[in-house]
Amino acid sequence: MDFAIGEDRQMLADTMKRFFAKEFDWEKRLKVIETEHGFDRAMWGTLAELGVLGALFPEDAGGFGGSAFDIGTVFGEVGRAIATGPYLGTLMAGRLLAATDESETLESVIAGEKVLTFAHEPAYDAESGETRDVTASKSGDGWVLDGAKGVVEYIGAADLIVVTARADDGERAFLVERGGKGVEVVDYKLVDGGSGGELRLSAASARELSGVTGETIEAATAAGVVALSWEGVAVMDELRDQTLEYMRTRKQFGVPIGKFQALQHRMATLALEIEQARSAAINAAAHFDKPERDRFGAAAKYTVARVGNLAAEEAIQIHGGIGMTWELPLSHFAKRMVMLGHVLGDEDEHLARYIELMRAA
Amino acid sequence: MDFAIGEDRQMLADTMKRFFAKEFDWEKRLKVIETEHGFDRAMWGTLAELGVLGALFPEDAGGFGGSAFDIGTVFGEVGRAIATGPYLGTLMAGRLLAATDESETLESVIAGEKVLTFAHEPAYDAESGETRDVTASKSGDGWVLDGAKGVVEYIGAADLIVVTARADDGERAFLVERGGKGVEVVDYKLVDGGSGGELRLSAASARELSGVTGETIEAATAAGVVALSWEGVAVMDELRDQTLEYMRTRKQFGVPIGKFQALQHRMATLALEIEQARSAAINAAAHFDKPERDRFGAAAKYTVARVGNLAAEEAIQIHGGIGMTWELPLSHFAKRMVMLGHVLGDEDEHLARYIELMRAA
Amino acid sequence: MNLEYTPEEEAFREEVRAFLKEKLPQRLSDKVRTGKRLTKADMEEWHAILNEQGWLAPHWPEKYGGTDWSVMQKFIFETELAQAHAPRVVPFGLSMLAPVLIKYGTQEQCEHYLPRILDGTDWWCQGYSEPGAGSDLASLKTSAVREGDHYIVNGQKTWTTLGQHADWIFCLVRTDSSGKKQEGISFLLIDMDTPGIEVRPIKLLDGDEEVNEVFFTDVKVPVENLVGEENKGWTYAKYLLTYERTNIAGIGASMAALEQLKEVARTTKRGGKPLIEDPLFAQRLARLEIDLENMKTTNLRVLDAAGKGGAPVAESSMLKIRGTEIRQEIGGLMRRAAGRYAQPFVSESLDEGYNGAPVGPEWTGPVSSQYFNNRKLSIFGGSNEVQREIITKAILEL
Amino acid sequence: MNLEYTPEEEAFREEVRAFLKEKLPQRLSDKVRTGKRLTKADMEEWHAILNEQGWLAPHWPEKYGGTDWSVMQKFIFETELAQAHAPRVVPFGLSMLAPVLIKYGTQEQCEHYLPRILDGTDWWCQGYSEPGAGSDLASLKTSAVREGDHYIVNGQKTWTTLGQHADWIFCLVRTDSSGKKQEGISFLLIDMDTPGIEVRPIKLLDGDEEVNEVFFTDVKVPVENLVGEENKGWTYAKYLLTYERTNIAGIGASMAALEQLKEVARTTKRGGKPLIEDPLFAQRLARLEIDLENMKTTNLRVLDAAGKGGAPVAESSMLKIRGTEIRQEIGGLMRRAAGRYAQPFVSESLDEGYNGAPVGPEWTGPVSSQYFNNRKLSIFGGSNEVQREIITKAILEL
Repeated sequence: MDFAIGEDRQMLADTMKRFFAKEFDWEKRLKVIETEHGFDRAMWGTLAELGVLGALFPEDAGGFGGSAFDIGTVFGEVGRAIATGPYLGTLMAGRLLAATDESETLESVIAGEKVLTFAHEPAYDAESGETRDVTASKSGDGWVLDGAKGVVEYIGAADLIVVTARADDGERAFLVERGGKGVEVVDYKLVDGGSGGELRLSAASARELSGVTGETIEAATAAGVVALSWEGVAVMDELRDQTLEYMRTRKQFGVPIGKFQALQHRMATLALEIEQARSAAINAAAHFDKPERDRFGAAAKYTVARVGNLAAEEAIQIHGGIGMTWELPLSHFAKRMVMLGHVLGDEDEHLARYIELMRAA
Repeated sequence: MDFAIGEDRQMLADTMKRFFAKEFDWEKRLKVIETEHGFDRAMWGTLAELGVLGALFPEDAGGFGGSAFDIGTVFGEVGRAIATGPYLGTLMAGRLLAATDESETLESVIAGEKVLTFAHEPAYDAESGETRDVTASKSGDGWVLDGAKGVVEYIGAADLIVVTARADDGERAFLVERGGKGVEVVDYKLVDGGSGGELRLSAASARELSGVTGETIEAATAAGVVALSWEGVAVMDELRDQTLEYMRTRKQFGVPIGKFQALQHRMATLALEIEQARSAAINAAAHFDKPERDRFGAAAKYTVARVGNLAAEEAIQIHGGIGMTWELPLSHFAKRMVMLGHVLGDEDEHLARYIELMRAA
Repeated sequence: MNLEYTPEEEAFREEVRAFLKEKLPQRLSDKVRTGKRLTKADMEEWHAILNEQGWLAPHWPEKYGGTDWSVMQKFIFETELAQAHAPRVVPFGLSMLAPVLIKYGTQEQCEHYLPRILDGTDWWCQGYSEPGAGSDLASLKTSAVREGDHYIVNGQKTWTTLGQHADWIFCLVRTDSSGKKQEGISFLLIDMDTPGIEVRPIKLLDGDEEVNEVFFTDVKVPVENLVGEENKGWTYAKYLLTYERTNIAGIGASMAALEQLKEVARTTKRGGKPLIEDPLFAQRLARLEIDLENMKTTNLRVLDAAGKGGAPVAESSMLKIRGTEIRQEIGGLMRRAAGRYAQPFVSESLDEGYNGAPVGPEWTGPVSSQYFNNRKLSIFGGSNEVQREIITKAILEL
Repeated sequence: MNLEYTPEEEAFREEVRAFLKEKLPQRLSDKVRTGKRLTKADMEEWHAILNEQGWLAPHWPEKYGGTDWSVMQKFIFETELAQAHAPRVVPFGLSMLAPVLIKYGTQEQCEHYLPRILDGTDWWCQGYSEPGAGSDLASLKTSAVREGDHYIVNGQKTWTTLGQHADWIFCLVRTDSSGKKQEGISFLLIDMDTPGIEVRPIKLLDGDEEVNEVFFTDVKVPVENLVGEENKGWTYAKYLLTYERTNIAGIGASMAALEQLKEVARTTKRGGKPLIEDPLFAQRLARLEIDLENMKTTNLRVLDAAGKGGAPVAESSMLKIRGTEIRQEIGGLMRRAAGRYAQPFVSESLDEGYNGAPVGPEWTGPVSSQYFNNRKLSIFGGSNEVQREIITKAILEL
């Protein structure tokens, strides 16, 4: 048993920390999230050069990492800086590219030349009031896609989109170019600063990622769950530390508010819960290649969402009014924290999934 | 709108308070709960003379009360004194007697001459590992009962038992004498000081309470739910007050522990929750004769069980070790509080029932 | 004991309902219901309608244009307005300044200011909090120094809600620093047009600008703008803070919001089933509804006690705490119900006249920004921590 | 990062399991599993078996009969014992007194007392708390006055667990009242047979008598029974309180109890369905299992840090808090699972040899008394409030 993160990963983390501190300080972030797509394309290229994207993929796919702990390391630093950008889409879509014969495409992504995203969950359809998904049908030698996907991260800035779709014989994945015929994108800003969009496809031609099955897709989203869990723990670490710092310095009634026992005990509880969340994220990574992958993934995503909500709400409450202001980083960490719970299934969905697996065990 | 309890009920409450203070002080209670059946038969007679049992039934049934608020008043005082005795069984079984042609029997109960209990819920059957209920079948002009009922309160001391049973055409109720042929009782003490027992019937002859249907039985248990809700609120009032008193007097680190802000805030939350529980109990009584009876009953029983657990656990925790001792009344209030949640359905069962009614609404 | 309305109260409720049906503009109630931003003109429009009916200031004495309603009638009135999705009445002049003027102001002040509040001539805002004085309000530093017929005011106020619209601000200022911090505070009325006043909006985490900082640099305020006695302002401030706390729970707003949440839970599907069939979501919803149902009765009990002359101090604080918790939780469940569509945020879609296609179900548009904005409920108006202190003081008697 | 046991650790676990399979008497593990009362003889029997194996005091130095196990081995050992339903080792002599003697006692004291702890000659109990000194332990008053070669001890100790069985008691006593309260405390070993000692059982809320009051009236204690220096006892007491707190979470016991709870949830029906199918119960169970699974890793992380020389103070307190909360919650769910059969309490049925028919499902017999008895977990051993103070102190650094 060993809980050290390992030398290579520590170096990567240090590199990212230094980079974000220098190139993505607070003023920079405020500017970036006001831009059209809420992230900095040039910076994305530099990060790619630093190897951040390569760390998400194994060597045989052109990367130099790809383990669950590599993914956790990268997303931990993303969380600590609440960096915006298509990290999650790159991870999940990239893992599908890695599973098929698309090494050149993936290389261009890892190199930061092409921006990739992952269109997986169905879109809400205003006309029917229900969700609408994408279906795939054969057309000559190739495939065409019809339907829609919802809240696809950074799709407005993406060059390439990996789309999952239902074909006659099950779930498959396809590569679509954003500018292509029959490909419509409506994009918008997200609450926490990044951007997303709706993808609508009408007889859009697409290249199949051959060999990708429902199981491959599940493995890719499972990697996403690990990523978000580690990201979430880093965000809550920040929320806690910023709140502790505020408690040390902010005075009311002549003393630092950290002297108030009622707040102290609440922070003790929060600190405890955050350690539990960290353990959950570690568990998810440790079981990523094991049969219990989904059980520990669900446990982690549930825990991180639950504790994350608590952390965001307590951090704001203890700060008081100032914690609600745009100018204080804290409020942005709180927004990111809560929104993480809305990506790839929320607290209740993962708890329900866990219950299902618990009953079946 | 008026939240005054009313003059008559106030007088009844005062009478009970005085009686318990004089005849059922702490030393007395400790002695009583060590007796075979955990309650004082002679005192039961005196209470009946004071009109406590009559208050549970309407005038046409030989009582002088019977409204939900009358019931609440009586059980509130029972809770405040954590008095032991077959109050609940008398209430529920008595209301079935009142609904049929058994006025003489009920009179003897109200007068305290006969002790009555209510055998309603099925027994656990060790052989099958499942529960086993009572069935009723015709035998000549009369009926015979077979089966078992579990955790029937004070059955060891009861003269008369009202038993619910499944007949061919639905649920019915019967009167059984404890000493009768085919009637076997195994009794035991309960955690909170009273007693209960298992009832086993083999071809026991029984008198039908004609006209009693499933609906009558439901109304009787609904009255029981109101009773337990009011009893529970009184018990939690005591838990709160005893804990506040302890916080005023117990010193640690040179000051009363009530000076510790972390404890203060927890007590504020508890006090708030108790007021919510009181409102829930009032709601249940106020809607007892209305179509929403079961919804508000479920809400009350759920709330009182949830808050009751919190009150019991917080009261003990804030007292520390001393709160766990037999000699301190507090621990007995805590036990009663928690056990109330196990009578007539627990927190989760009532929440589930509420959800069902909410969905149907 | 009787929880039902009397026939008179029932008749009153019908009267309020009839009024709302006839006079509340659909345009306004739609905006409130769908979480759109209200403009200054929207709020003024609704004030004028209420004023015409004589119902803008029900809690004022009749001689100043109030009513003789019982506490129960006021409760019914507020609840009905909220459930009809009427805009909230802006409280600063009507519910915060006016009671202080009526109790501590001169007759001249009442006769001058109160009618102008009713007819909309003056829009008031509140100058209480300062950057260094939040929960510890009495440590405020904005100074007012008497020079002849004027006070010269210097300092800074913050969290001034809707201050950008205001003509006047009522301020707590320090007129004496020599004694206990509570003892040198005065209550001053200041014209926002006076030179030396600067209003700067504070952008909140949801991107909106509803609160402000107000800076005072050598602002000259005539001495007749002092309310009551110099250095007695703390008494008036405390009076204001506890005034009508019995209606603080926001029952009406929560009931309206819960109805909407239940509608969403019935119509929104997850995994092929309506959310209300989802065991975890249904449980959250049921717990919340029960808590609100309980609080409604708690609130009525407090009103009943207050109507009978009681002073339910601890209970009012309980209403503030649980009332805000419930409203926050309703918003939290709306956010949960939105699933991944809680993420998009199209700020312009919250303005009237927006023509863009909605993203996700239409009701999801404001849910996340409202959830975050609602964090203020447990912070402002005496934080829930301060309320817990008040409860403890009352019940512990230490 | 690697959460798996090394091959060596895996082999060690197999060794422990084999030992338990062979040497742990079924009679004892059955009693533990079904919540029966353990007698003094039961505990002594198990101590003797462990002692024969050389595993009674794994955390002692080898020269006194301990082992050279790593922290991970100790964790594996404790976890395996708990999961096999072995009786808990009585900690007073082995885990509380012994570390203090080894660190602060004389060689003579070690050589005299330690073997007698191992072989069962001496049963020790703890004399720390007093009626007026609970969380505020340092305010203790039991006095020891030096007279010639003896201390004369007067006062009262309380919450002395299993004191009724004890031959010896280690006590914190006041030898100086002149300075700070922490500075006049000494650590004294007292033979329970000395005249002037009276032990009175305290009946707890579940009716059991496992704790005691111990009264001292002019009890003569030879000066050589002092451990360390006079007036330095507080240092030793604090050392004892933090000693091996890294294993305080009781992971093994919780894992064993959770297994039993899940079995109950699978086999107990409510409304015709197994409890595990009940959405509300299943949810409680799942949250609990996840929390325990997380805590297991948290505990291993703390052990890993401790093994690398760290001093995880705040983390140990977190383990104490969450560990006891989890154990209490498991007991709470057992009680809930029992439904109305949580009410009957047949005290005699918890003793060996009871022949009466069980009331309700057999596992329900001890659930309520255990639930109430478990309240002590968050009170004793440094209350969870005290643990929160320790955490805050460490993370706030104020």
